[in-house]
Amino acid sequence: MQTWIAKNRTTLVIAAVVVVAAYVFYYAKNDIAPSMYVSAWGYAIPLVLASLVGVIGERSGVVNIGIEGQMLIAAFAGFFVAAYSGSMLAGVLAGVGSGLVAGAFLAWTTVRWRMDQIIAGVVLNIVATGITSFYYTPGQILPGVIPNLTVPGLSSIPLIGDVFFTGESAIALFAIVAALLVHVGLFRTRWGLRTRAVGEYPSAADTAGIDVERLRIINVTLAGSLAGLAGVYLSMDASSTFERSMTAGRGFLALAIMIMGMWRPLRAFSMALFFGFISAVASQLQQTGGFAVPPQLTGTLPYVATLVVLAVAAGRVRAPGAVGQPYVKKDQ
Amino acid sequence: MLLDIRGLTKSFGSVHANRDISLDVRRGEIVALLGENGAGKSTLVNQIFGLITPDSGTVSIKGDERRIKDPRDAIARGVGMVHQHFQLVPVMTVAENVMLGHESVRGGLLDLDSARRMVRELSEKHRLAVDPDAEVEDLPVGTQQRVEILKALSRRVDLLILDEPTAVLTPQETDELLGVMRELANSGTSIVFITHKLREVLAVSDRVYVLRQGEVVGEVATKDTDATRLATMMVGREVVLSIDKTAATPGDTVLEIEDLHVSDDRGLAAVDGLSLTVRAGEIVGVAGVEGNGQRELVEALAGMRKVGSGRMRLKDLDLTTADPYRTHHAGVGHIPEDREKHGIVGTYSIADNLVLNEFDQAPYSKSGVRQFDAIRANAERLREEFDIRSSGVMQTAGSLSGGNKQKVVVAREMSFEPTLLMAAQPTRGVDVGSIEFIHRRIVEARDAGAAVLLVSAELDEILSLSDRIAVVHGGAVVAEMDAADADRTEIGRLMAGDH
Amino acid sequence: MSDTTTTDPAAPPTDPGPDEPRDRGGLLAYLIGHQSGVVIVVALVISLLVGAALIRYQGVNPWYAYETLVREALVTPGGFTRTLQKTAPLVLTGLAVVLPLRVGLFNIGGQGQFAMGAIFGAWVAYVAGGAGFLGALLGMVAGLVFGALVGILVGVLKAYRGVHEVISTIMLNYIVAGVTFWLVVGPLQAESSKTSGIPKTETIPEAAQLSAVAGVPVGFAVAVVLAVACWWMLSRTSLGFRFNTVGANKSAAGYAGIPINRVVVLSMALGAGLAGLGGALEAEGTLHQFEPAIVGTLGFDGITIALLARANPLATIPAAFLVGMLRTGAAGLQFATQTPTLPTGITPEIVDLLLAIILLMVSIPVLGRWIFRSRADKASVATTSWGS
Amino acid sequence: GCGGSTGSGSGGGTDSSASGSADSGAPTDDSNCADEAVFCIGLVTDTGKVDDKSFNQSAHEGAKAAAADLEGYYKYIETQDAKDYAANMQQFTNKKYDVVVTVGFLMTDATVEAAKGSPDTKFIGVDQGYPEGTSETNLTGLVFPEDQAGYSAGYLAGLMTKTNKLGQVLGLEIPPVQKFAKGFENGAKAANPEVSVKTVYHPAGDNAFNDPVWGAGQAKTQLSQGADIIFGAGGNTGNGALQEVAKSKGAGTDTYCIGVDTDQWDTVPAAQPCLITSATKLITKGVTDTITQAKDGEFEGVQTVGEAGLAPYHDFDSKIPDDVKTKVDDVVKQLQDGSLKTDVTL
Ligand SMILES: Nc1ncnc2c1ncn2[C@@H]1O[C@H](COP(=O)(O)OP(=O)(O)OP(=O)(O)O)[C@@H](O)[C@H]1O
Ligand SMILES: Nc1ncnc2c1ncn2[C@@H]1O[C@H](COP(=O)(O)OP(=O)(O)OP(=O)(O)O)[C@@H](O)[C@H]1O
Ligand SMILES: [Mg+2]
Ligand SMILES: [Mg+2]
Repeated sequence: MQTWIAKNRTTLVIAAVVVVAAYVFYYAKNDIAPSMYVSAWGYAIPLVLASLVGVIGERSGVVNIGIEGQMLIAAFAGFFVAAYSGSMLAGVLAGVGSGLVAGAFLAWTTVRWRMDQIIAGVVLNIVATGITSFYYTPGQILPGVIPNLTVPGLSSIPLIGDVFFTGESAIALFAIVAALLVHVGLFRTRWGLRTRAVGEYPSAADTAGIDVERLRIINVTLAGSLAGLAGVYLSMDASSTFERSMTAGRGFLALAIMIMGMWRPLRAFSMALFFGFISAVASQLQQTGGFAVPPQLTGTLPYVATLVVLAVAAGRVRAPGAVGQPYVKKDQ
Repeated sequence: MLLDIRGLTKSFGSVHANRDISLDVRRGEIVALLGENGAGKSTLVNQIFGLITPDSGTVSIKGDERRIKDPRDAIARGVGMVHQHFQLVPVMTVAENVMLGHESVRGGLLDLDSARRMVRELSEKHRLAVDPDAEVEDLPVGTQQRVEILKALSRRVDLLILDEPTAVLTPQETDELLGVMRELANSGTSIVFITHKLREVLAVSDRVYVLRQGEVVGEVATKDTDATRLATMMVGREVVLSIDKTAATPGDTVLEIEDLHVSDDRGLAAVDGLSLTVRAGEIVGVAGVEGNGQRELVEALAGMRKVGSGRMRLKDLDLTTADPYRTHHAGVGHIPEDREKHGIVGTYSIADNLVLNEFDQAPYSKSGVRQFDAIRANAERLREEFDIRSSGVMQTAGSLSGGNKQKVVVAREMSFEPTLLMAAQPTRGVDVGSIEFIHRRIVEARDAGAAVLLVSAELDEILSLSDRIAVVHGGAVVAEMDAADADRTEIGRLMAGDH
Repeated sequence: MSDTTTTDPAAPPTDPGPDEPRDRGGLLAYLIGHQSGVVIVVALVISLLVGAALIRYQGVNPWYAYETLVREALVTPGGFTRTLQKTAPLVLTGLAVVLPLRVGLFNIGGQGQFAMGAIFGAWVAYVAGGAGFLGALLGMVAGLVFGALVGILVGVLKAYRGVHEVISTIMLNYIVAGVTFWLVVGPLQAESSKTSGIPKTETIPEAAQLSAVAGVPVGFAVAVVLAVACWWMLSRTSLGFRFNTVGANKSAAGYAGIPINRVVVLSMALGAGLAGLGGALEAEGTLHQFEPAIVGTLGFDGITIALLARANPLATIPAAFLVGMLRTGAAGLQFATQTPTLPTGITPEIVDLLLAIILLMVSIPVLGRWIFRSRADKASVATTSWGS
Repeated sequence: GCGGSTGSGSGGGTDSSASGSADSGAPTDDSNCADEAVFCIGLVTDTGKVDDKSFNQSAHEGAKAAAADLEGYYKYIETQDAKDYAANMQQFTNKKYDVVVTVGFLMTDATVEAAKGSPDTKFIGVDQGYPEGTSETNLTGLVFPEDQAGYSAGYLAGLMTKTNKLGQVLGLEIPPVQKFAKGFENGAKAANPEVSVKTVYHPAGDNAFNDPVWGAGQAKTQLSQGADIIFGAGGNTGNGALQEVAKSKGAGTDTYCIGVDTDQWDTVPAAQPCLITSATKLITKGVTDTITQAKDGEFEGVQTVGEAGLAPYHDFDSKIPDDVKTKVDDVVKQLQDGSLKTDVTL
């Protein structure tokens, strides 16, 4: 425990400062602060889910630049299946399932066929755009809404309770759980140890009796279901519509957040929140009169902030060792 | 009979890596595999471990003849293996590496405590000290090799395969390892041991199989043979094991290092107040346990690493701030320690690799345009002169065997007649035939007037090649002596920090 | 990235490698020797067949659809010129991906770099428009420079701050979109649009507009020349050797005295500069002004083109031509296939679908393996150094 | 080998050279558009689609309706790339179409050019205001007083709000959107000086009109900051805002939303729980009317001013107090007869 604290001192100090600042702002500016936090979390939800997809993939050694496409396909499938079947549940399942299929596509092409991972991701994105815009049909509506839940106990924590646990959609709550689970899974379980080994140094895993390709395929495929859920969130929860290209680059942002989060689920979670908060600030600046910067420029704030943070912090960031490379066994 | 191999055959495309190999290993026996680079040793043992599937033939372990599907299968049958290249996850701790693949789990979570305990017990039992919580990438190579061995021993092993485990070890570490091997054998474990060092074969093995071009060309009991006979069997001709060289006639000082300080990748002091001079026409051997600043010293000299403080001068040129480009063009030839990483570009042809640091100079480039005829002519000449075995100069360098890759590097670095030649581990993992050749070229370079700085973890190499020896410990020179006065055990003592 | 010299005609003649077939003669051996070309042809055929099935499913005769597509793009009066006009920026955004890819960088910032070049190219060409062709030239230079500035920022962040280029280029796409939009409704907005508020710059004077000479747009000629120049640079010059070496083995490049950081910055600057030049040419050659819509998806298409071309600069020309042709013909296809039974016609999105299938087929290694059994390349076409 | 053959699909093909429309009724193809008796209408979208639930769709429906009314033939092209406007219009002029509708102010210049080049075809530019001195007689720009529609909607919102806080979630900051937005703000303040209006434009260029998730997020924020009526104006981005309000707790009782362009009661059914009205410009009607004019003879002038106003209240008819309705009706009338100005300047 003590060594853990010593190791993570900077992180802990920053985290403490941020939390204190958040509470101060919350109590000092109670008319807008809560809404900005809610807004930040709103931005962050799909990014959290999608960045987990990136984390799992890259920790296993597979770059997933196709998250955008996976989300788009899932948003499409979820929305239209729900609309046509009249069942929200069917929609969610279809969305998650199609994310899974898209994940399996990426897994199979890159791991089994050793297609270049970036190319496979780009192909996935183009295919997703092509299919979803070609087969888009207007005029459908969802048969219901994703249920909102309030978590007893947790919801009464000041600030945190309001933002994360009060009347939150089930998917948002799941995103929190997923981040925690993936974190614990990666760093505390057998699956995680093996996954990290496979992503860092696959031949070491292979010689230790681990089936590298199988684990990679499973991970990338299952991660696809999280991308699917992110897509479902976009078309069935955050908005109630599917539109062409509605993912609007969030899959790519998620990759940036994954890197800012140093390939760690909980840090990615905080970085998504950070990004969401800057976006909320940018919108708020537009609405708070008397601020002279044009909206086109304030709109770039989150991206500029991301670049600045990376430029300052990136030196220490290191990607998993084998990411991007297919694992080729000795006699192939 | 613990291991029984019958008629094992494996080819890669047109290369017959193993041809109809039959051999056996008894319980508690240490069997050495000898052979030149590319003779098929690794291929053979990789088939025992399930990493490579044989084309035909059988491998039976304890009488079980079923095909070994994968390493998992091999492990289950009691095979453990230490691979030629480390198979450790650098960013994980020793305990995590050791438990990988057979993790103990409690309540769904990894039980790291029991893994730590296991590492401690094993390392006590075999007297291989390691800290279970250290991250592997922070460990010196010798210790990493210990982790590899612990990893293999952490499972039930009846047959232990060691593929060139001593290539990166110091003499002391090697002796420790040989001791462990003997103990294991005495307690009933069978061992297959691959090495290029005949001394080790003679010291520890019971029997020797010699491979040449994929075939078993001989099998002898160790007690019935000696180094010369083994070498002859391996290469198929007589090999000169000692180096034939005249006394040095040192000239002017070429390289002068004064109070040099250089940090390693983690920012810790690696070279710490080192001073050394090398004169034209002499070979100065730097002896030392790996990890005592040799790598950083060479990289600093080559301009690949920032110097903290101190002075390095090549004749009139200040090397402290020079980059690799200026260093090279000032006449420094550099045979790098890690040839795959620094020495060659695997996807390039041999020809391109032979001009890797001269590509923008005449005659290989005119006004920025590359001159392929000149590049090719140069390659043809060097291929001939350095006996680089390949199908042609346009073959990709990555497809060459280790020894031939090294010859490409050596050829390149010697072809421009350097004033200073730095050779870092120039014969690591290279077979005796090629070692002989490379050593001869280094001596020739010296005789042509080059100053040679030889860095090697191979004490025998240092002793036989150097004219002067500098022993380093803790990043500084702790003793300097004439090679003629050098004493093996004395140097070993100094290397270990006893001074 | 793996070196692509196997398909690079610039490499000196190769000795038969150990893997090359000696046991089969004639046509098959020839085909194996040129397998990347064959794979691409087969990939195209398969893709078109899949596309045909989709079109058929919509109730349209695929043969008629393809014929229309090609007729509209190549035969219809002015069609060929328009196809070339569309090809020109695509070649350049393709090169913008290819050059950094050779160094191991994945430039997905073509959108932003193109927009940056387009707006400043349009503006300079307008200001200097009185000078006629010289003004047009200045506009091109401005496009090149401002595109390159974006690239330099990416390169410097990568080389000296370790910021991954994929991330920085994505961020810069957004930032440039914001900045150019602000410029075009603010400081650089055309006077005449100030009242209507239309976001566009002043129209470039006629003398400084680029037109087509004998049906060949000036922009296309420039793009082809630059593609050849890039190919020559990469395969024949010391600079190209530096690029390729950094891409193939960074450590060895450092050892060989190649200034890696400078090569990284330079490759990004050149690539982004070419995208910027593409933007300027587009502004001067087609719209004669900057509008935000000028970018379209040209930057992202560049990725497709670079991948189709397997990072070979020369091959960006046919790849871009293919994309340009499909995009040119798409409107005519929709127009020609609208009937009372299919009121939407074949929507232009069919092109994206076709391109996706083509890219998939071209880059799937199994296809090569299937055609040539075990003889196919093991490595995939062009790989990037994501992790480093 | 590769199985299958390209030509295997038989029939079902669209044969462009099939015989023309000889008999009575609407023509079935466009091979005879040059014929006096055959009336052909073409439409070119800006880079949107005809199902965009916004102006492209409205114009498309107007043209379709005109074709049905006038027994004409109708086709459209969805532009993919802003550089194709001219070429796409040419598809129609080559076939001697009688009327070509171009949609969106981005096509302004291209439409004038095309009109110059094809004097025999009549052009209708939706949302296009031409520069002074444009004199082509085969051309009219159909413009709408968006500020008036926005003003009326704002006026209604100003009267209806209980929190005195209104929100607007908007697409890109371009003239038609700005006119709606500023009109809305002025109208709201005119009705209720206490009111404050939060305004947010989508910042990014590419997908500013197609980011429903962003729109929904902004609406959520504004709701939580106390706004109780939200005006969503910006294609799918604005629609996202409407849908978010529709999902909020007090939708239809405490919180309301107002749509834009068309009566979004029909185009965005998901917004019905909160949609009290939409600030509309009657593009569909305008397009149908101008096409009819074109068939009958001459356009009114280089610019045609279409109608803008409020959509019906639908289910909220009974929930809106009568005095509010009366006041809003008055304002609409005064705006129409010119006695009330919106004071919107860009
Ligand atoms: N994966 C492979 N693909 C193609 N050829 C291979 C492969 N692995 C080994 N070979 C070839 O098989 C032969 C035997 O190689 P092997 O690795 O067994 O040699 P070795 O005896 O272990 O050599 P060294 O002493 O250098 O370790 C060599 O000629 C090599 O080129
Ligand atoms: N894909 C491959 N194609 C052809 N030859 C290969 C391939 N992979 C490995 N080899 C050859 O197999 C042999 C053994 O490979 P290995 O990785 O064990 O290297 P090595 O030669 O033993 O290296 P070192 O000299 O460092 O010990 C080498 O000769 C190498 O050239
Ligand atoms: Mg070996
Ligand atoms: Mg070896």
